[in-house]
Amino acid sequence: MIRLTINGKQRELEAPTPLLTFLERHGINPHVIAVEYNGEILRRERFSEITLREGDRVEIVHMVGGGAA
Amino acid sequence: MIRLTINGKQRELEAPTPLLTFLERHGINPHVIAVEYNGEILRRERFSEITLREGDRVEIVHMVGGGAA
Amino acid sequence: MIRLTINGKQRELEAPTPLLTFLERHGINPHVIAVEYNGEILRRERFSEITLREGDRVEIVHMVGGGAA
Amino acid sequence: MIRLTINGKQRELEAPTPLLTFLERHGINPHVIAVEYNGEILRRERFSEITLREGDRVEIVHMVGGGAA
Amino acid sequence: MDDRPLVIAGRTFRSRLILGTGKYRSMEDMVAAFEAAEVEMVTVALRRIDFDDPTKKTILDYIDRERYALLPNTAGCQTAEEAIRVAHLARAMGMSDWIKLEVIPDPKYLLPDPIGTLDAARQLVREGFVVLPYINDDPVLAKRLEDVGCATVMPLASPIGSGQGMVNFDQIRIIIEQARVPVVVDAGLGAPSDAALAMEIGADACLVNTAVALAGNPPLMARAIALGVQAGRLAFLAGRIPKKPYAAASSPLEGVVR
Amino acid sequence: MDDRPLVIAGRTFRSRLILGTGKYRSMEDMVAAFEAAEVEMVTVALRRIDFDDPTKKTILDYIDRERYALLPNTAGCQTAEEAIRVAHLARAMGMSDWIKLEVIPDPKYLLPDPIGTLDAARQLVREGFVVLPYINDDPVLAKRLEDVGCATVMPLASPIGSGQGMVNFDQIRIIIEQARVPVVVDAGLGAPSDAALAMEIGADACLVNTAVALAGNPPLMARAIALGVQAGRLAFLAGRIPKKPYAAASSPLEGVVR
Amino acid sequence: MDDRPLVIAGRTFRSRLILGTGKYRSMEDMVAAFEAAEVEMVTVALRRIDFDDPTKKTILDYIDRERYALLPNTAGCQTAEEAIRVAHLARAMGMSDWIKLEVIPDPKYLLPDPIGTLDAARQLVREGFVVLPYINDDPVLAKRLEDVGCATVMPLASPIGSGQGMVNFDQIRIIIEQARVPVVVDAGLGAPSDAALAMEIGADACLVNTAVALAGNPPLMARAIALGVQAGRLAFLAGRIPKKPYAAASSPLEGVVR
Amino acid sequence: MDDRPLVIAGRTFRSRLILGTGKYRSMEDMVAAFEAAEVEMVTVALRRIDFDDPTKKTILDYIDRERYALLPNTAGCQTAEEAIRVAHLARAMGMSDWIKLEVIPDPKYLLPDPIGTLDAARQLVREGFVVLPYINDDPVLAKRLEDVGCATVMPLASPIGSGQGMVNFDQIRIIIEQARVPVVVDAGLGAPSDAALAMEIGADACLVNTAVALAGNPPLMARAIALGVQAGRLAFLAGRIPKKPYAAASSPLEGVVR
Repeated sequence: MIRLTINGKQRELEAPTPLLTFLERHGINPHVIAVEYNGEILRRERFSEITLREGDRVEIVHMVGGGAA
Repeated sequence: MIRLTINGKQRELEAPTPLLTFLERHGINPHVIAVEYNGEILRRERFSEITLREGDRVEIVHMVGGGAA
Repeated sequence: MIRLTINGKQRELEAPTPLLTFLERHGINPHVIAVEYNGEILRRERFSEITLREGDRVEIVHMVGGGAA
Repeated sequence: MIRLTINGKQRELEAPTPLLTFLERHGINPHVIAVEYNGEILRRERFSEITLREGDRVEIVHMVGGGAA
Repeated sequence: MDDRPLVIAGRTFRSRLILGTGKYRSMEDMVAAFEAAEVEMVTVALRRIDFDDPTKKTILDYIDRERYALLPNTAGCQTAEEAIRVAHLARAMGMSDWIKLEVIPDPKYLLPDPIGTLDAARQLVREGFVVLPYINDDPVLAKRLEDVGCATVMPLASPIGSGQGMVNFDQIRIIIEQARVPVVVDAGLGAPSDAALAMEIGADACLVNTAVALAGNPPLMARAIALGVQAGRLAFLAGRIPKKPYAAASSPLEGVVR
Repeated sequence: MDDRPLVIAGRTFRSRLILGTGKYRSMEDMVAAFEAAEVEMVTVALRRIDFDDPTKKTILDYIDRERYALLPNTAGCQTAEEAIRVAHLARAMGMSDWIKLEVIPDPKYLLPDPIGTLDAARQLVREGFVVLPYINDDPVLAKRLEDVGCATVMPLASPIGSGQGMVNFDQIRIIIEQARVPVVVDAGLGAPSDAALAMEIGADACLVNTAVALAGNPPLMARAIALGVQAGRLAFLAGRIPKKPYAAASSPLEGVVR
Repeated sequence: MDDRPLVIAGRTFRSRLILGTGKYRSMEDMVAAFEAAEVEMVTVALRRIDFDDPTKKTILDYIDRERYALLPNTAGCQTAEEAIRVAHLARAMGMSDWIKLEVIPDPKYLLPDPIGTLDAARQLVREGFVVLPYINDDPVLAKRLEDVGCATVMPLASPIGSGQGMVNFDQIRIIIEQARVPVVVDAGLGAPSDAALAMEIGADACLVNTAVALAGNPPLMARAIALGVQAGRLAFLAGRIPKKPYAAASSPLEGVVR
Repeated sequence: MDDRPLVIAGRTFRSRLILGTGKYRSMEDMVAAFEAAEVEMVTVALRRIDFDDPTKKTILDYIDRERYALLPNTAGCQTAEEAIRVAHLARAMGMSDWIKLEVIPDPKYLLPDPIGTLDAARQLVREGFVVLPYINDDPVLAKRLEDVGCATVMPLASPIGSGQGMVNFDQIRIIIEQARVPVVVDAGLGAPSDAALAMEIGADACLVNTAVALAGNPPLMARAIALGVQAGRLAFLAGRIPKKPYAAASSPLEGVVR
């Protein structure tokens, strides 16, 4: 059981989990998101290298409707 | 008992009544009003000649606060 | 030699002249004008009945470019 | 004969000249001006210590009518 | 500075502000507003006495007629006939033969009827009334009212009581430019800036009611608007600068320390 | 009515109008304008003495400094550095450590540089100046200047000297709503109605130069604008009526003669 | 989207723009402008033939009457009598019994006479004309003209040829709100934004002349204004958002990266 | 007529309207609006995925990226640092290195911070972004942003979502006059007349969101505003008539029947 922060919320995973696995599990298409992993913004090629571990701080964002402000 | 119209309302008086008496009875100062008696607007000097009778149509107006419209 | 007023100007003609002749002489198409003859506005059918004579007052108008005023 | 720059203009003086003498000579009241002497803005008390010399760069300013810009 | 006073129908006024007497929360507020604004004329309306409650004091019990001239209006009249009848009643009171002529068929925007107003004005002038007609911002109508002998024209700045200010600025300016009688800007003025603007373009006076009566502090607002009228009048006399599309420094351009 | 006085950097002013000293046709006009407007502070600029004609009297020979506080400006400065230098020179005269900060790179519209103004303001405040920055109608910049310790913010109503009035009305209203320091509306005011409008929406004071100096009659216009400022202030305190889209009669609707 | 077409006096128009035919630099420009704007009706004036130069082509030689309906106006008439006479002459040509009624005594601002216009309208309607009166921004006059049977009312946005745009916005909006006949906004429109604004508040059509005829490129401006009319009409049908005093983000507030 | 197309950072656009993607009642409305307006670029925002409801479709499932270029914004960022971080995230998605830069500390009026915007712009340009900064109506700030290499400037017409239209008209005109990069008028446009006006004074494009998304009929309003943009652009190219204070008849003055 590991604890980490994803999009500002405390979350728990059974075990260290590859990022792509985590995304797949949530039905998220890696081609329409951006990931900041412990303060570093990842190029998509690097998603496969990343495994979510205890204490990680992760931002996973996508595009939404917006005009200004 | 006579019936007449004063300011658009049906009113009754015990008997024909001099205008000045009627005004006095209602505590109205004849110097701050205007009277239209059966369609004729009266100069104040003529108030004393007028007696309210059956079927008369009388308008008795005064000044009120007003600016426009 | 007769004198008459056409469109507010004194004009002279050798002799009494049919309206249509006058118009033709000036190259004016009777179908695009209106005529007021001695104060009476003529329907086009009546142009042929009219002869310009001494003292006549005639207005002959056409359409020009205009928008407002 | 010395050369110096006063208010952006080349000027000549017969000899090194005390600032107060220079001002007096031009009829300028030292209490309504400010002086920048070789890049340093002087407190008024120091005017008496200053002598204008060859090559000095001096700004001598006063107040004029002004509102904005 | 010496301004020529306002003269309407031969009567001279030092104050260029006329106040209405409607809508005040209290008669004390109203009187205090008159004093704060130092007005010389106030408008009043005519209404039937309510004989079911005739004892109520009339507005004349509060207004010092030595000090404030009364200008009766024909408020509530929708036709020339009604307005003429009310003018006759007002004159019969023996207080004034001046009449603020209002012929207003429209209940929502309270805009006057140009035709009925001209008809009533023509007759009332003939009968010797001093007629001050309330009109929309129509310069041609203003000239026609002047031509039939009205003492002033009173164009509306914006709808009565709206406080929208000088919405009709452009055509009121034309009315002023063409008028040979005093132009009193009436209705819709909401604040001193509105009154000042009217006076700056050459209006001879302003009439205000709601903006004072319903202000948080009526006497204070009355004073404020009176000052605005004065300010605008002085500016008109002083001659304002033209508006320029670009800037122009007010400090000298030469001698800048560089 | 009892208004709280204007306080800038701990100094109290009874007058809410500041006048500039530029562009007058004569010094006599200028002084008469000060008196007519009863101002307490006037702006001045710094310039090099012209040693080819040094005998000319300086403006200080005309301004009674017992009566009128001087507010030196940095007019003519295009960068923060230039403005800071001029501020230092102004303070060295020993008359004031107040500075009207102007950083204006644009010669055509004379609009200020928000970046240079903030940089200069930050440093001058650190050096103990009382800084009154001239700014465009930018509420966020106004807050930032307030946060670095400026004594006021002075947003421009419209381009300097243009007389266009309160063109930037909407954002100046936001600046006033958000400010915790006095807001002095500066530049472009052309007539009393403009000044009154600025005060009605809650401005603390107005600064005017060209509209007075180049008026047909400067002292009279000074008086007019001072009255406009007062009128607007009183109206702000009195509480104006809201603007309504429709009309509302000021005479009663009941009791009409029909 | 399916808009109901404009119907005036039973006649249907797909185009909501009417163009004037005056002031063009060339007849070719004029015709090209008609085509670019895809108009269906154009106004014309009546004038005396110049017998000192009668050979000059008339405007009818350039206008395809199969394609463009003619709307004769009474331009130049200062009284009801003159306007009625010109209307009779226009009808006598046998091209139309429609008349754009103009009674304009004022040469400087070219503002119409409400009284003369109503008198002439009443008679011309009685005589069977389809009357389209040109009026100032007077909602009560507009109702009266509607009541005597006018086919439209044509309020002026601002003085003819001034290009000032929708100066009379507020009262034109009232005219539209109260009208049961089509409202054609006439005079003073200078650009597509003016025409769009008129249509957005519910005007049924616009009439433009000077803004097209004297534009740098008349056909291009004709196209531009026609698009502006369409844009404004569609916006009226689509239902615009209300104006709000404050801001409201168009991007979501939650989920912001912090 | 042949207009040169809009070019931003070397990319050519036939459409001069950019639409936002926020606030639509449905994605279908949004897509229909894009089609009705024939836009080529739309703005989007970045937000955290909600892992408590991750299945919800993303906006990219609705937008045909072959047809519509994406312009990510930094909406929600209050500082330069936050905006730079969001720009990096946006670029990391590999869809665009363009960024609509918004640094907005003020939640009520959503006005941008000139200082933070310039700081962020300087760095993002250095990092190779195509930067389109959202700014207040400050011509000097606009020049500075241009000088640091921004691809456009995007001044706000009035507060975001307010629909107030071209409140900042005067200073936006100055920005346009001085700009050497395209000027895109952003925020506050409420109707076609607003967009047309912006284009008539020479704006290169308009950005609209709320006015379309919250219109009664979004696709119809999108079409209306697109027509307004076109109309204004054509009018700019055609050359409008100057505004005149007086009237000028469009019908000839000679030859009137009298």
